[in-house]
Amino acid sequence: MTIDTTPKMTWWNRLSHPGQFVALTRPLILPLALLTGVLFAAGLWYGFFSSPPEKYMGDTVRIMYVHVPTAWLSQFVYATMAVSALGTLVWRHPMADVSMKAAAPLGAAFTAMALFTGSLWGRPTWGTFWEWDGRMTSTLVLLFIYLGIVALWRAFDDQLRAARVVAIFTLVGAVNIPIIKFSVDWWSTLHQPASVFRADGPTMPGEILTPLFVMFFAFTFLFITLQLAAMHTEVRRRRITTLERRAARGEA
Amino acid sequence: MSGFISVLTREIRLSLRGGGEVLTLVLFFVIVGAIVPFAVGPDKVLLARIAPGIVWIAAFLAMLLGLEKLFGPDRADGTLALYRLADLPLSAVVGAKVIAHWLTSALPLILASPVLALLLAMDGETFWRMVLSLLLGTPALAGFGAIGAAITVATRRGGLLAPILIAPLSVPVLIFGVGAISASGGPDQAQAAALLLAALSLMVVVLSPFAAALAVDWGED
Amino acid sequence: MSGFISVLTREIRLSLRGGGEVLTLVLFFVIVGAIVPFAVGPDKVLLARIAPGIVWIAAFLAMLLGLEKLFGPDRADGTLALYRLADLPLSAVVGAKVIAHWLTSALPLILASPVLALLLAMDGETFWRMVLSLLLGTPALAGFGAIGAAITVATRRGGLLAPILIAPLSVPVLIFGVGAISASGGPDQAQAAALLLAALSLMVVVLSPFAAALAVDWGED
Amino acid sequence: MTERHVHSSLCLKTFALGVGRGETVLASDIALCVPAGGGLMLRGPNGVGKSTLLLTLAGLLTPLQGSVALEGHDADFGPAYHYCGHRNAIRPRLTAVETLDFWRGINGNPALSATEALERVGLARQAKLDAAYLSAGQQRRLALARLLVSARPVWLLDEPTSALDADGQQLLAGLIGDHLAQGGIAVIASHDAIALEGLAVFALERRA
Amino acid sequence: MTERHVHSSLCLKTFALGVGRGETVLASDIALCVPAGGGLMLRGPNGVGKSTLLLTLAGLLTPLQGSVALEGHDADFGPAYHYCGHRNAIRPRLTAVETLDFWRGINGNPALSATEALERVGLARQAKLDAAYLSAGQQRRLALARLLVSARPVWLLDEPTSALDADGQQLLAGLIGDHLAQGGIAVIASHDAIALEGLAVFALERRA
Amino acid sequence: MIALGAHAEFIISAYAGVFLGLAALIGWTVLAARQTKRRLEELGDNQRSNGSAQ
Ligand code: HEM
Ligand SMILES: Nc1ncnc2c1ncn2[C@@H]1O[C@H](COP(=O)(O)OP(=O)(O)OP(=O)(O)O)[C@@H](O)[C@H]1O
Ligand SMILES: Nc1ncnc2c1ncn2[C@@H]1O[C@H](COP(=O)(O)OP(=O)(O)OP(=O)(O)O)[C@@H](O)[C@H]1O
Ligand SMILES: [Mg+2]
Ligand SMILES: [Mg+2]
Repeated sequence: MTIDTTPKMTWWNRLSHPGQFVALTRPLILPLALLTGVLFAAGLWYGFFSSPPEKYMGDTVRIMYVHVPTAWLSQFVYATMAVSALGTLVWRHPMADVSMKAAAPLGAAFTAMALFTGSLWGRPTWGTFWEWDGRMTSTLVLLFIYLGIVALWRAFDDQLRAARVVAIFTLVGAVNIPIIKFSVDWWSTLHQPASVFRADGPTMPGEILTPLFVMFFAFTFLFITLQLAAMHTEVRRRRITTLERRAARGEA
Repeated sequence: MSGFISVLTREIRLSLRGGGEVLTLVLFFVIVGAIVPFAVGPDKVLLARIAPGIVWIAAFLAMLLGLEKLFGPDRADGTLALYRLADLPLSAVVGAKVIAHWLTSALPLILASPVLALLLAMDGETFWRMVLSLLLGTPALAGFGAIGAAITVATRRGGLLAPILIAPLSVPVLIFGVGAISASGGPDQAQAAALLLAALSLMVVVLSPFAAALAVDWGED
Repeated sequence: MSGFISVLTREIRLSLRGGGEVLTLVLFFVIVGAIVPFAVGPDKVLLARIAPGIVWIAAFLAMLLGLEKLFGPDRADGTLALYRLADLPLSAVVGAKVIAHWLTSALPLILASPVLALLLAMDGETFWRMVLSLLLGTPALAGFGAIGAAITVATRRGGLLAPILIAPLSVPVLIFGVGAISASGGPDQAQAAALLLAALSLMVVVLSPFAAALAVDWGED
Repeated sequence: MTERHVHSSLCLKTFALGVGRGETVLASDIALCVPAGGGLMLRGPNGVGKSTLLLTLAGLLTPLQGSVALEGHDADFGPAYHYCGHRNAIRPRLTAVETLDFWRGINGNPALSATEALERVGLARQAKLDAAYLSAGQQRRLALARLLVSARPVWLLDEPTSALDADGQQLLAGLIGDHLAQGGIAVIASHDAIALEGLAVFALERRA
Repeated sequence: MTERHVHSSLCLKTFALGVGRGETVLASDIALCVPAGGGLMLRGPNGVGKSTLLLTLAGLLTPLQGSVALEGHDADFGPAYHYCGHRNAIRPRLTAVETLDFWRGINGNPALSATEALERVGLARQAKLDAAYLSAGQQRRLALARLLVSARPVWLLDEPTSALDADGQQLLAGLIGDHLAQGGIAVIASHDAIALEGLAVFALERRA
Repeated sequence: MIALGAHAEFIISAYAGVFLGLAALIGWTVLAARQTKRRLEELGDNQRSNGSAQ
């Protein structure tokens, strides 16, 4: 890291120092957590008490309030990881590694939830838990990529080395995911003309949009909170590794 | 250039002297093709319909088998560290390895594919489309394989990690590969798939040596 | 006995350490199963029909890819030579390794098989037959695998010789395994296949440690 | 160590032994006799067959001619040979102490505990470290510690000094000295000198 | 060797170099300066960080602090470092001569031919043998021959004497001597003595 | 609470599943944070900020 002395860059320098980063961002966690809690409460209230059943799907539309935010996050988290990967490779930002590592399990979890809620939604609307439909399938592939990244992180002993290698894979994945998405859509229409009914045709009424947006922000803020907390933990974990190695070698 | 040839000949030599490595791949390829009829029963129409898919799955899995050897032994005996000090850029070394990998693990499969075509009751025209599709698509698999192998070599465990990393990435190759064989979508679609496959292969083959070289360089210690 | 436990715990430790070999294995199994639909198309009836074959091929492959690690690293670092001088008979060492191999590479697959069943649109009854079939058949694969790995390591060929040796041997396992799942031949045939599978497994598991130990003993230098 | 590790009547003998690789005879008509408490240094230029001879003594290679016998050894005590070769038999992802515990488990005749053995070879501080992270000399020390966790009368050491520092060489001489003093036998192939009195020397020569 | 291999103005320098593994610093503030024709011995107990320092000099590990520079080296000549470590980078199923030809191909700046290099290290007779069948010392000689087939100004040798017989040690000293005489640089980590005049010594010490 | 119509079980299980998933995620994050903090204290970390070296 080159030392930049211009005053307006100091926050960047401070953020790139792990200890400083923790000190700077730790006070954010509690407010973020509270905000997330309020948003969830509001979202659930809107979702169950103030929004009517939808005219085609009935009450199952309420699954949307958890399905769409998680599905959206499944992609947003990957974008976060890809940007962090660039941060690792191009700018060599020390916190980028940490962010990349913290995001992977979160992304996997949100993707799994999107799949779960999607298939529970699919049963009453399409009559099946699983269909090899383009969007569902590419989400499944995304889950595999996430899990692969988690496995890759765990396979390395030295997390600093791991970061750069994982960053390469994350970026290769980032280039490839649009191609996968395209190919899967192409594939599903190739073999099976669209026979599935999709809800995204009619524009949604406001009573449905409100809870959707509130839940959407709730999930996003939850991700931000968890991501920050996980980053702090990871910083500490690295410190522990250093201290343990040092202890093993008999230095105080 | 002469360095590139050196790596290429070394790799090919090593895999030809290995005694039956190529044979193993071919055997595996054929076994996968032969097992499926047992699973689905002797329905020829059905077999012919899923034949393109089976061929591609068999080829894909067979290429996964050889991945471990791409960088693993070189790492273990210290050769990989010396590659990083070689005059030849690491990406060229990896490029030569990718080519050798394709020559020793994809080409034999393509040569053996008539056997599979026979077992799966493929007709003549489909057979030729299959050969073309394999020719166009396997380079992409080799390239992805190299990336996977390079990324996992520093973890010193190899085995199944590389396959699980690259299998999701290879989905487009499978889809377009099968699309380029099967006639169900009409000849236009088969041709479009073949073109997409070729484009994908080209991109992967050109970029993978650099990505893999970066991974090797940064992962090693 | 305590020596046997030592080998067992060492092997299990090695495969659990350093983050989820087992996770990788399970992922591999599921990914292979999930990738097949891309090749054969999203037709659920068809998928359900070839599901037994897919499951067995995925399991076979997952176990095959782990074989290299059975004796390869032990040979490379000199451990194998020391096993031959150990108090514990070599066949007991190999036996412990076979058990550990099954525990760490077959059992997780069986536990993960529900996911595959869901993806491949398997019905409940078929699912249970699949679990049974895997339980009965994978020990034979582990045993054959050990023999193959031992012969490979003895000939210093490494890599893919083991698969080539055991692939033909494993064909009956795969065929009976698939037979024990698929209902195409009626319940009687499935049951007969399951029985044959059990008999095969029993025989292989009992004999393979001795055969593999012999191969290791004769081959090492 | 306990009483039974004193093997006063032992004698490692070879009868017209011929050793080699494949069909190539490297040395023939070797008649060795190493009594209890005796140490033998194998010397000779690179590629002459020292390692081959050691492997043959250990029973890991079959003799091309003649035979090897360990007289006075009771087979009930289990295998008699400890072999320590070029390769250290150390696996990544097991700590030093786990590695030793494993060998102690399968080699029988337990002597020192793993921790004691590590202390003896100067690795007490590295006990919980992944064994692959040890330096070359530390790995060699770990390999030597393996000889200490199970008692066996005959030690066959192939270039045991390699990668050891001055301190380590002394340690090695001490270990071998103790072993011989207890009535053990040691055959050592090495190009370095070992600071121990009274070692016999057997020089292998290149065949014409 | 040809003219251009004489590197009279070379100098290998380190500036406040700190080396280590992961985040553990093993040695810091190392300020070395090895001029053309100079040889440097690294000494120190097992596990002190000699191999780590050599790897860092070679650029195979990144320095934790400071930097390494080879002054006076023209980058057009290609990489400047030959590293020869614990592992010999020898693959089964390639003969000795094929192995060398391969390294000659990818390392650039060809000097001796593979056969000449084999002769120089005393392996002429084993040229067509599978390299994995060579004895430990012969494999080490083959690894040294790799340094001869492509000319590079700086040799970094990690325990090059291991497994070498007396003859081999002399050979090694001769090779290093010739290399230094031509204006090369050598940094050698070894516990053994090397029979060469005028080698500087850098002793690494265990950190408190 | 309102009636959830014919497919109540799907809605409830979707929400329950997501709730469990989120609870697990939060629990895991908190637990990991606690553990690392405790371990750091055990090791007697001298850096107040709990950051990494230097
Ligand atoms: C396992 C099954 C499913 C998966 C993996 C899945 C995945 C996704 C994904 C990735 C998105 C895109 C989110 C974004 O815009 O960024 C999405 C959006 C959406 N999904 Fe699903 N989905 C599944 C099942 C369903 C079902 C069964 C329905 C309804 C019948 C449904 C309705 C919607 C709606 C309404 C949206 C938002 C509107 C849109 O972006 O077009 N999904 N889903
Ligand atoms: N890959 C690695 N990861 C982490 N630590 C390592 C690694 N390799 C070695 N170490 C540690 O670094 C220290 C120095 O090792 P190094 O190999 O440099 O020592 P050395 O001076 O060469 O010793 P020797 O004389 O035994 O060869 C050792 O204490 C070792 O435990
Ligand atoms: N596995 C093998 N197969 C065939 N020949 C071999 C094998 N290993 C070694 N040789 C040959 O046997 C001869 C003796 O090798 P050996 O390893 O016994 O020598 P050594 O005396 O130990 O030498 P060093 O001092 O170099 O260790 C060598 O010439 C070598 O080429
Ligand atoms: Mg030897
Ligand atoms: Mg060293």
